[in-house]
Amino acid sequence: MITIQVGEADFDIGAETLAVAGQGGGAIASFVGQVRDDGNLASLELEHYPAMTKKALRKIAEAALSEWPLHAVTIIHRVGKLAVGENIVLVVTGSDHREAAIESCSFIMDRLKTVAPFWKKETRTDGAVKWIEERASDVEASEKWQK
Amino acid sequence: MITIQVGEADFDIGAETLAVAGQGGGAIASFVGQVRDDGNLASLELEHYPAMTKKALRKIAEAALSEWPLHAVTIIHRVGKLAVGENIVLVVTGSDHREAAIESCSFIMDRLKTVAPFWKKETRTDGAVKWIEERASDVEASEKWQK
Amino acid sequence: MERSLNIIYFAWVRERLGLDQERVALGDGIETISDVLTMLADRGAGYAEIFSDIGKLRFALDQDYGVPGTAIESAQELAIFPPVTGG
Amino acid sequence: MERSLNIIYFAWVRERLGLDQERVALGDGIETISDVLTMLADRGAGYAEIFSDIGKLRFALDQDYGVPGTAIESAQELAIFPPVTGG
Repeated sequence: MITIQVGEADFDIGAETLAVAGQGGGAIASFVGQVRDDGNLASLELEHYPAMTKKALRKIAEAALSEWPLHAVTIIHRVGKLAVGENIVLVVTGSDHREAAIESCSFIMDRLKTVAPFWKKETRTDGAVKWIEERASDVEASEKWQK
Repeated sequence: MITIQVGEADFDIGAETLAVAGQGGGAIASFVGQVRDDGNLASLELEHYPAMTKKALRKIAEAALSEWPLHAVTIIHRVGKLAVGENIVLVVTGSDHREAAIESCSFIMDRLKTVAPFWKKETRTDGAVKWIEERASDVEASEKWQK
Repeated sequence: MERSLNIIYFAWVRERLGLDQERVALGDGIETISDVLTMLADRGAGYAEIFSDIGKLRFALDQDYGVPGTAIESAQELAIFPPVTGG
Repeated sequence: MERSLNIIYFAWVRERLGLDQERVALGDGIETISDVLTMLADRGAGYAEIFSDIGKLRFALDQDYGVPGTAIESAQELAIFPPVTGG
């Protein structure tokens, strides 16, 4: 079962994890990304491409399901203005096997970072505003799965 | 910060994840292992070596902290009699980087499976009782981190 | 009937253009994403600056990723944006 | 003063012995975990069956893993158990 959510609302990590667990298997991996306080970050604004976002996330989930024996995949990504410490993204995967759950969770995050149409704009505590640039390490992490 | 818990009590996945997130970083990985319903399993009984268990888990957490840049590691493992679908183990790791969080979570689970003094006895729906045997795949998974 | 295409911009592309979307007519010879970019760059300084350095841009045609050489064919929507940075 | 050691058993080792721990005196020449196992195996059929196939057993001396060759020295507790299966 694939669950995709994109919106301004926050998510409940425990509830989403248990929902995936409820689909069977006994191995559930999750990843949560939050707005990281790096000292002078005030807030983050997440823009996305509404007509494409869910479709792109679903494709990533389907790719994971075709590669690993999974019972369920949940991807939730927030958009809009987010303060330091707020949740941004949640990925949960459920399988009979821990390797499959953990690897597919890692795969989904790596692909999401380079394929899902989201853009982050950061506002610093001094008021400076900047669009975050693509990181080479994210591109490499995403490409390694295509080997 | 290292948090180790061993006991009969269940754990709250969401609360434990947020506690790790609260220690800083923005990348939180978790793994939950549950009693898997494989068709005719009635229950599982977890025995452990009380004087050694927490020490062994703490060593694994410390090894993870020395290998990856982590803000927090939580390992919770239940003992006693557990029904199908119940939580057994929770590992949560927090870092600035998703690779560090996910890899260290995977490392901790692999090491825990082969080093932490727990033993599982399963009771089948027909009443048959059997101690679970070590799996070669778990030994291999644990050894790969020593390369 | 004249072919037309809805172009939609995101992130700094949208901000620098001051425009989130526009409908453009596709003249003869405009067959690929690259052709559309050249057409946009020809509009003047602001556009030229953004659309001539295509290494910094990514594209989606009807919500599927494309490359400069991808043919427009009967697509209705071309999205132009910087590399994505979600997650 | 006679040396002694507390031996503690887990999982099927404990069940098959019907015993979760016992205190044993260490005679002269009992220096390693392997020596203790030989001494236990010599006790008779039930013990021999369990303690002679040491490939199926794991050991901890004062709560740290040891191997058959590990010296007992001044350790107080030897745990003998099957390979672990938690997680």
